[in-house]
Amino acid sequence: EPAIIFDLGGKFDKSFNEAAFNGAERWAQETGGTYKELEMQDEAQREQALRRLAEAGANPVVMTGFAFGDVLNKVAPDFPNTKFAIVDMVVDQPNVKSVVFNEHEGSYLVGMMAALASKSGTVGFIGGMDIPLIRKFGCGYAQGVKAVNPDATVVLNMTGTTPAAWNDPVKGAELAKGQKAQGADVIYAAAGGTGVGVLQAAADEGILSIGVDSNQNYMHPGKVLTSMLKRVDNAVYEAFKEGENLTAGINVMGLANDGVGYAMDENNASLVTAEMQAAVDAAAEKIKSGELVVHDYMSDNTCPAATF
Amino acid sequence: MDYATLLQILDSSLRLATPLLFACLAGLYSERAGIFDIGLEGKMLMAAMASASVAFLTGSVWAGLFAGMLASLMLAGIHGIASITFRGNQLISGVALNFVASGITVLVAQRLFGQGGRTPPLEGDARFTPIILPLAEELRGVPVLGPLYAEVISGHPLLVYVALLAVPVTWWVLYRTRFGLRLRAVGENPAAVDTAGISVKGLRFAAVAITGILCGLAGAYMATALQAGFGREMTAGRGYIALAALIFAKWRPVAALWACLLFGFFQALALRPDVVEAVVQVKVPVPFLDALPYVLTVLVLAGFVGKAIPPRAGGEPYVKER
Amino acid sequence: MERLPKWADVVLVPLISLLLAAVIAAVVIVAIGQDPWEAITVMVQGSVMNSYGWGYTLYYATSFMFTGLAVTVAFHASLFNIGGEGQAQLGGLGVALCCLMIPWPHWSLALIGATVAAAAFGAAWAAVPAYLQARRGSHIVITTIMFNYIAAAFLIFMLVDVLRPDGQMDPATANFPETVALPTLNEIPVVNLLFTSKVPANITLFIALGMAVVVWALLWRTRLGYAIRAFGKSEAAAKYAGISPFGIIMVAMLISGGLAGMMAINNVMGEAGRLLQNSASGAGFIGIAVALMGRNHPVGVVLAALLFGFLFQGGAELGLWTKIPIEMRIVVQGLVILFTGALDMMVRMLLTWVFNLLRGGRAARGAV
Amino acid sequence: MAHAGYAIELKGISKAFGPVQANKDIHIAVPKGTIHGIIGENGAGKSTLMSILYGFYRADSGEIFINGKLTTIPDSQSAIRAGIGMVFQHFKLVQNFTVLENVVLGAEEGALLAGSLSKARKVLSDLSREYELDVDPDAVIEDLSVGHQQRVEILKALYRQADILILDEPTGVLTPAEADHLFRILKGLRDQGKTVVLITHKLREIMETTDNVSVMRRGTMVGTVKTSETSPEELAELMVGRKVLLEVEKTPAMAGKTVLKVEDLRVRDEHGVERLKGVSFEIRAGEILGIAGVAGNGQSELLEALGGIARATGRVELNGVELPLSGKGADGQSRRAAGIAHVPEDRQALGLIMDFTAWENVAFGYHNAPEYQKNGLFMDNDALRADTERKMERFDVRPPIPTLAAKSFSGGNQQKIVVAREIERNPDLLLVGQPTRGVDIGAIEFIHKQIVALRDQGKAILLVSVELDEIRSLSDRIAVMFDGRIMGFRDPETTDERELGLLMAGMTGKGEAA
Ligand SMILES: Nc1ncnc2c1ncn2[C@@H]1O[C@H](COP(=O)(O)OP(=O)(O)OP(=O)(O)O)[C@@H](O)[C@H]1O
Ligand SMILES: Nc1ncnc2c1ncn2[C@@H]1O[C@H](COP(=O)(O)OP(=O)(O)OP(=O)(O)O)[C@@H](O)[C@H]1O
Ligand SMILES: [Mg+2]
Ligand SMILES: [Mg+2]
Repeated sequence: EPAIIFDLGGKFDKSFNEAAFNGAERWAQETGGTYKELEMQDEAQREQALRRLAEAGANPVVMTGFAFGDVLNKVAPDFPNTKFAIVDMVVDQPNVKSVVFNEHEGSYLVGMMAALASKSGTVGFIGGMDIPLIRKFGCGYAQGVKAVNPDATVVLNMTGTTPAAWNDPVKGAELAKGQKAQGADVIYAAAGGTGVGVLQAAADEGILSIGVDSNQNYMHPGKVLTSMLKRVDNAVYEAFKEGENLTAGINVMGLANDGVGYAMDENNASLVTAEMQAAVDAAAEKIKSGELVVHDYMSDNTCPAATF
Repeated sequence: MDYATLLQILDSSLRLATPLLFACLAGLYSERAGIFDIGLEGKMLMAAMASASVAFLTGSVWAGLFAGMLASLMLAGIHGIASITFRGNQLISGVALNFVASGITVLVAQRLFGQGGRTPPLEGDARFTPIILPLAEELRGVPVLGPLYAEVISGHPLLVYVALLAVPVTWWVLYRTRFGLRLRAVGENPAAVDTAGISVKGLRFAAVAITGILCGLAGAYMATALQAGFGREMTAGRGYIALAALIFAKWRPVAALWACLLFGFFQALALRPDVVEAVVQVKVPVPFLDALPYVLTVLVLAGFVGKAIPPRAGGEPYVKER
Repeated sequence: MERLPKWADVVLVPLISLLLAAVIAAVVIVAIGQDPWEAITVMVQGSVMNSYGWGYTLYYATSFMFTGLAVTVAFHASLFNIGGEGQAQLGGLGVALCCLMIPWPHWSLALIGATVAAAAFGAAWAAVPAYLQARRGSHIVITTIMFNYIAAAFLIFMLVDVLRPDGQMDPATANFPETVALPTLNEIPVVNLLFTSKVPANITLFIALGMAVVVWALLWRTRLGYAIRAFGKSEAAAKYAGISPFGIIMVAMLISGGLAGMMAINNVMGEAGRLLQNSASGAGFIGIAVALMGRNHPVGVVLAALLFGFLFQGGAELGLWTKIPIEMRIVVQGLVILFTGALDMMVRMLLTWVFNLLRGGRAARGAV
Repeated sequence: MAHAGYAIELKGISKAFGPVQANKDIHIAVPKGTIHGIIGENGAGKSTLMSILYGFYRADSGEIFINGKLTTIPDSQSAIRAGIGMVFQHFKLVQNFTVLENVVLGAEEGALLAGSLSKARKVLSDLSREYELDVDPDAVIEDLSVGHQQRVEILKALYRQADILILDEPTGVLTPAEADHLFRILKGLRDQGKTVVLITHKLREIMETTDNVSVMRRGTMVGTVKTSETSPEELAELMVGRKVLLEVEKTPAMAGKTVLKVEDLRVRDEHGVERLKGVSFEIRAGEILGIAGVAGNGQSELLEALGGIARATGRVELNGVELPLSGKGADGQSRRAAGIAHVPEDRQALGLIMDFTAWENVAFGYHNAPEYQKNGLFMDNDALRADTERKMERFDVRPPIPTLAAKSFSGGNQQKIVVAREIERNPDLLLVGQPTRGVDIGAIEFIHKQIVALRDQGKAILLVSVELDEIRSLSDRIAVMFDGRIMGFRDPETTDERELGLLMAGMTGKGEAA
């Protein structure tokens, strides 16, 4: 029986963890299987959660979030017969599969979309916890914005420096209102559960927002420009499907293998014109083909299009 | 910092000060009557959960508001029974109820909605929406004051104005009515009230009930106005900040307003470290901004910023003696 | 009204309180549509029916012993230390600095150093509220609450801006060197016959038990303990006897803070092997419940800590194997504090009533 | 049959607190328009009876007639409605309220305050003119003297149109002048047709003020007599149940070298008010110096300063060695080490830890003493228990059980534990405050004997008591304190109550104010 552990923020964060949850659910529906799940409440529980699931015979054990990296490094050797999969982090152990995403690519696309939709020439980015991973989102986004409109202003804010930043909708809403006051009329939230507040505030204030990880367009129909899809669901689904035969190693998911993308559905159809979509799709093709390379912040901790 | 940024921060301060203000006034009634209440946090949380749940289920924010007050009243009732009827330790009772609320809100929300202790997002009539005050747009052009009026004063949900109104009302009740006189007396010397032929228990229960109602408003504001729904631990220590503000204000209603606005301002600043950095020219770590209200309260308690003398009978259960 | 016999007061009152808390918890479980019997089965299964469960139950109990003793010592001086959480977090900082900055040759030496550092940091964090209470009469309950928040903010600052190694994303210190890892129960001879697989409970358990004995001896066998208890009963009388209120408040709070801080050798050094944000995980608050439940006596505290260890581990199991959210354990914790700490009068009145009923019954039968 | 001429008539009132029968079948009748005294020893049940009348307690049985009408008084509100007002020994005033607010509290006119306050202001000014009850209606209570606070209490009752005014030990906290003023007020009230019930321990006040007097003993009413037809001796006998002879057998003092020398001792309270305003005296070995005075004139502060509880300034020498008065070495421990033992005025609040056992209390203050320690680290509880048993036997503490909690002993036996602890230390100087307050006659005799015996061993003793008789019979020299100063020293053999009384009221022997 496979198991999944959701990071702080919880499986119904409408975003990152929920994507993972959806993947697990899809597997359960398709196969009729059952799985164990666990939500983290605080930092100190991670190790116990991993050990408990492994000890109870769960296999594979999938976890979402970079924060598991350290404890997984410690726990994995103690359970050589159990397979683990971790999203967003590379853990170099023989029984661990590490899934990482090219979030900068997806963010680039929604950045373009933001710049195309913006009337003020100012767009916003609200990240969750201030870590290189989230800067990678922001950097990709800024590159996309600048690619469309080199004069555009990108207002960047991070919600916090601790995992609490993943689940602070109040702060998300206040930051969104602050960015609006600075002229932003499209805001990209890459902040897990905090994004709920961002999207809500943007809808309240009558500006556009961009969701992240899951398709969040439905949350405020007609007010969410698009969502940067990060197919954590696919990662979880795949891991569950592979089951006990999970292949260890690093799995990079990008535009080319549908690991990231942007969301189009009836909720945002009215917001995205055909020209906009065409421009974005063209860029996507270039990225897939390697013709266009989006700078990855985490490769050298710098960003050509924005300063953090 | 430009004027627009200032306005934006002030606007944000007011929004963030509102739950503090409700909770602070709530604590004021209770503590003025001699019942310490560190369970403001729990009551807010309970109210937030109840109001969001009911607002979602009925689609009416008013039903939600009512449910929030009811839930908060329930906890207040338990606190009253423990500390008034059974003369238990008020501090311990408050601590205990905070824990109970912290857990039970998640259990109930999980049971109702199965979303890991959240309520689904509220929409439309299930939320309080901003009210544009008369002439806000027309006056926007007036220099300095116009934008202040339009941005900061106008455009908040009803409950913000209710909270502001609650300050003069509280002052008036406390200092101009019979109930207020008795309330203040029972917090200072319950024996005086008792020998004057007034029920100490009755008064204290009344005070605790008002505390419940105001905490209910605080929680409902959090869940149905500031945000659109309930999430676990969403009050995030605001009950304690309100308590700090109450001490900072030395248990006086008008001072409570300023204290809450100040602490709201700190919270708003903590959201905008970039602005703080721009103003003071050094990078101030966010944790320092977060800790500011607590540090200030300690300084007040220490008597460095004026001595805070709590109501004299506060925390002591009233036992009839000759 | 007759008074309760002493044994009833000491044994029965906490048991009834616990029972009441359990009954209400069961009602809550039923109310959320779950089965309380299943809950208790899962809890027992996962926490005391196998060595893995015991490993965690004892691990948590160890932490709770420290924080429970901390609250107890302060209580005897009539001080309500709600600051155990912050003091424990600062203790963690002490342990982390001690383990990271000094190249210890062996864990045993590191343990001594870390214990001292943990106690010193915890005590230091308690010192300011203590001083403010002693010299300026600032209510220690409020100041310690404030210091919990200040501690949390301070730790975030330390972990994010100072101690986080380059390139690491989560706010935590680097891993401590292998040499300072404390032996867990499965690595200790003899005990490892019971614990065969890796468990988090470690040698700190014995330190905690030792501290319980030390606290008992301190309170009831030394002059200082005598002075602390006398002061706790009556400050005016203590002054008459020449016991310095300032001294006692400071000493009692320093000991209390030190004990709370010492908890960090269990979780930071013994388990995590690095300092994480929010490392105390609420153990500081559980100490209040443990002290109340244990009637402020070290023996009671040890027993109550075991009970809460069970509750904590069992609660985690609930979250894992049932549909009952893990928050159930916070509810139970709150209920226990409520009944043992705030509604004890009610419980006592209830018991007295029952006793009188029994006595009356007996007297009536005797008369016939 | 109830008599319409009685303001109050109680029939068969009984009240028990658990095993304590506080009131047993009490009958009393108070004629309208009189001042009626009630006397009795501590714990006789006076306050309980009045509390029943005021609706604080409910009697187990019995009937209450007010102005001839059967009345039930379940709470204070009913008592007030029946025209009863009460001035408690410990005032029931809200300290940070004004006089006006205190008067209005509970007797407001409507939901809003403004009307009540302005009405009260007017009524108050009428009342104060009528009865010599001047107080500033806008003064805050905590700024008023005790005497003025008491007037506020009386005003409160009058504002509620009380016809019957009960005062519980009103003079315990007053200076003689204030007491005189009070009695003038009470007589004025009587002359206006009000009825006054006055509870007091002081026979002199009874004789001077009341029309009738009832005597209570151990919860029963032993009799009511016309004041004009009785004498203090008769009342005392009624009160105690036998002829009282408050004479202590002692030989004349054989005073030796100076043990304690006090110069210009001053103490301020926590509000910064000077309570001890420069006191100087000496006590020699083998001498008892008695300090007489109305409570609250600095005696407590004197004991506290010497006992190391309060900070002081000035100069204090014990056996020629100066003692620090503040900072290090000015605490109770150092004083004990220097050879000063202290029986505090309030044994329950200071002298004992009520929740501790008897043996723990025997170590109280001496917990650092070497004989109670073993192997350097721990206290020797066995030795302590054995020592306690010895002391209990010598001082006839009943029951002689060292493991019993202090609170489980009767007041007299609690006092014996304290006295035993302090006297057995064989100090050079013994400070004794109110040694026999609330203690029965037998125990009083015993404690007095112990004090005299200690003196005869050549120790110095400072005795503070509000009981003039005790002071006069025990002391070798008497100092009278008033308003933080010593008004003069007198020889008990040559002085008399009148002279001491004048000094206690702040007058020197020749009648001029000090
Ligand atoms: N609330 C109570 N609970 C228990 N016992 C009480 C209570 N009130 C009074 N008693 C007991 O009833 C008896 C009478 O007390 P009461 O206060 O009436 O005496 P009193 O004559 O006023 O004494 P004093 O002169 O010391 O004021 C005492 O033995 C007292 O201990
Ligand atoms: N709370 C208690 N628990 C146990 N025993 C008690 C308690 N209170 C009083 N007693 C016992 O009851 C007896 C009577 O006590 P009480 O205080 O009524 O005596 P008393 O007549 O007032 O004596 P005294 O004149 O010495 O004050 C004492 O022997 C005392 O030990
Ligand atoms: Mg009395
Ligand atoms: Mg007695």
